[in-house]
Amino acid sequence: MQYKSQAVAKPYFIAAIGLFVGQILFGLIMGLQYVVGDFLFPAIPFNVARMVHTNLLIVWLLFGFMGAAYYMIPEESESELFSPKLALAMFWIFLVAGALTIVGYLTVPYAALAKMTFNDLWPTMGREFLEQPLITKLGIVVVALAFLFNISLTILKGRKTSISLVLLLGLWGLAVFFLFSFYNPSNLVLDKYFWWWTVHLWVEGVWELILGSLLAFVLIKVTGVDREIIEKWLYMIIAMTLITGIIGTGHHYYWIGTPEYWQWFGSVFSALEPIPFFMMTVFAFNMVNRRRREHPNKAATLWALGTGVMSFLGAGVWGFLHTLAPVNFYTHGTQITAAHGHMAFYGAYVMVVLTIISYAMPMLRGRAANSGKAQVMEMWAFWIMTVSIVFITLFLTAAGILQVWLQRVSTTPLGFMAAQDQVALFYWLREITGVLFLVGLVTYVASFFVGGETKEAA
Amino acid sequence: MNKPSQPRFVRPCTLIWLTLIALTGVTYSIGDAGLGGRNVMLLVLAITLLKGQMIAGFFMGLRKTSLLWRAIMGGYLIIVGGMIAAAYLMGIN
Amino acid sequence: MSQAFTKSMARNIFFGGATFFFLLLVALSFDTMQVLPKRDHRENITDAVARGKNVWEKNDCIGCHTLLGEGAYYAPELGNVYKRRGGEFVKAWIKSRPAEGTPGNRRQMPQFNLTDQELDDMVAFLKWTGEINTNNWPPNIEG
Amino acid sequence: MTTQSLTIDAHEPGTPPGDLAIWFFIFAELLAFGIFFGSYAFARAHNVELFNQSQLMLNRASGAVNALVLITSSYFVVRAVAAIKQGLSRQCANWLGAAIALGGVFIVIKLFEFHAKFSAGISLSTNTFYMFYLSLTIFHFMHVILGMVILAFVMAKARSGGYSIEHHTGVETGASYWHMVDLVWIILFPLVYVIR
Repeated sequence: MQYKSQAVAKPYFIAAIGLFVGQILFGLIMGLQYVVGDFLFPAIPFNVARMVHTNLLIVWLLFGFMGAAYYMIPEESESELFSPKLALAMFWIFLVAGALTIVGYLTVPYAALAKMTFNDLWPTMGREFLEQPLITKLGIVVVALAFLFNISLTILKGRKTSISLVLLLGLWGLAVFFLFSFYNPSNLVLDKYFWWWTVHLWVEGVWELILGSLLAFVLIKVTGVDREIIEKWLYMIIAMTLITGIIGTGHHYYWIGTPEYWQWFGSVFSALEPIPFFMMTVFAFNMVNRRRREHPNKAATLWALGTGVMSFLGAGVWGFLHTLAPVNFYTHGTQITAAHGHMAFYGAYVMVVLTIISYAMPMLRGRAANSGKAQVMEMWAFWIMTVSIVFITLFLTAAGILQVWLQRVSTTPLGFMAAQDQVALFYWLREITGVLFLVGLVTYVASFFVGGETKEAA
Repeated sequence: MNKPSQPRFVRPCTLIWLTLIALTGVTYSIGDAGLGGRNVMLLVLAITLLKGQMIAGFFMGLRKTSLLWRAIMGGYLIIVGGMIAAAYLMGIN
Repeated sequence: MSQAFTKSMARNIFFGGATFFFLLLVALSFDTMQVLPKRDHRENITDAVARGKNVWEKNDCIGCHTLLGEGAYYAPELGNVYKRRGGEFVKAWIKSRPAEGTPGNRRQMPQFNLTDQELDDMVAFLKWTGEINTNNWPPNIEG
Repeated sequence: MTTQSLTIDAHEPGTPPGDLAIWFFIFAELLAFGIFFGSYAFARAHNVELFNQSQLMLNRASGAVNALVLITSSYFVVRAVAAIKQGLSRQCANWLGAAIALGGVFIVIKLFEFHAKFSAGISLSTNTFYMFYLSLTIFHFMHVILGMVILAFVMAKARSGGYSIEHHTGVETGASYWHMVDLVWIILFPLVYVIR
């Protein structure tokens, strides 16, 4: 750790991992409710568990991104953070607001929560991933603005690198496109149309800028490859991301009331969306192969390579599988979508946050890398979690194919619930693999507490 | 120091330009005559690919690059042309 | 020596490409906004439909069901439920969910304690939703 | 001599002219257009009648004139590259100016064509043929504008003496992009306006 103010990243990373554990626990609850329908009913109905599961994911990734920015920006700008105090204050505000929201979901019926938070004055709740009460949404905006203010001023007063510029663009984009979550017209089609401007332009747009810059940062550090080369590839990758991904929004506009031509635009451009992910894989391996130093942190390198491969598989390949309109006609809104969602989020965003944590946490704890023993354990966690997510995805894909066949293609289509009963076996398998994922996650957390001999950070 | 003389690629490019103009005239006349059908389509497509190859090779300067680059561009033209032809023939049946 | 592949060119392509395609998205969205009234039949969005959407949101229905294929995949698609089951069935179903759940390990739907007015609004919303031109999705009535 | 050769914009032998980064962009764009062309062709196969009928409504002459305009403009850009390779900055800028002017002609002709279609009430949602016709031509139209912007930057830099015999990668980069815009129209014109 070269700058004292980088230390504020630490609580962000710890909170991220803590919330990650919560996310997985609720995932397991939902997975079980898929096959044992009355599990925890009526204490935690499925919709509440799902809200907690997805919202925790978003919040912990945001914690991860913010922690990453607080760690990276001082080093990139060669300057202390503009205000470490503000960063710490925002940490507590965000954590408390997030926790209160989750407690609200779990203790009060959602309709009562909506009433308590004056949703009737400005209804924004009850839409997928944007279930947060208005006050939480406003809180997110305030925290994001304070965070951006802090980061932007740090960059302005110091060295301006391409990595920090791309990161900053991604973070500003994140804040700007979140504003569409405040627009909720009573026309469902309009609502859905612009809902995607938050959701799609986040995960297939500006978040990928963040992903790219985090990955580039870690690769520079662990491989010692010339910054000029890495930054040039970073620009090419994110250029391809936005060239394909922006019009790729069209793959969400096939069946929600929007005009037919979106089927063509969406199909053409999202068919190209795997390209930037493929470039990212090639990029990660290429840089590691051309490394000019042997960094002691092997685990971080593994996570970086894993991000390249898994984001290509999850977002690229599994996305392509069902993105063409004629295929999507049958797969839209089935377990195929769930399969893609799980591997894409894990492969792209979970893994990149774990990559930066893996690289930065030892530094924040005053060493260049963890002990060999701790790293071996972390790598075990990597493999257990990654293999689990691959199998979760495969089982959900199988469930999805069967569901599509039984419910939509067959000449004697089954009703939704009847089709679900037929694929229960795959849900059981998914749940078992989910438990395995939790084992991997526990291993991951445990690796932080393994001692052993370490080298002092330079 | 003497100014270098005009690069050697200018003259061939001028010829290519005139050829492209002439070929565009042919394509237009075929359209104007309202001609259609498989053979006409193949002729028009052949002219198009030839023109594409001329632009790629001479204007873009790909003819002086390594096989890889020429193969990418040539492959592109062939695949696009092939798709158009295949789809056209599908439409006849 | 200047390079054959420069960072500044890569950066220009990033900014140029991103701006270009964002403008294309805006242009296409503009056209979509012109066409939508013919497809979503917004003239039929009565107060009841608008209130119904609010009831839909306040109870986080999207947390289990899909609506036009978007949402959770735990419970049936409701974009075409009006056609599949009819308004009366929908109301009766929502009303009759036991607070403590149904016996057996079936998937459970909570009792939301909706008023008659809210039930009517919800049905109005679902009816209107069913009339949106979705390019013939879903493939069949089962959703 | 040796020091001079080191300062020349010599890219590796065998690679295309201009900055390599632009070629990624060029091939990505060609790929997008290629998929669109293929989609057009296969959509037509399912709707031969409609496509043949609607095609007759297009202004073939303006499409052909525009092809000539772009081909000539592309040729001018070739001359611009040739000029800068002789160190003639002014001539280079002039050829680029002529190329941009022809780009402007293309735009004007195209606007007349669009105006005629729009005032006839034709839109993206009229039918599948017009969806493709408008999508492809507007998408290409935007590329012409982008190409003109790029050429304008290059021209301005050339005029102020920013390029030389040794350093003119920028001219070649802009030229390559412009040829791509030309190439796309060379395929688009016969596909949409002529083949039936």
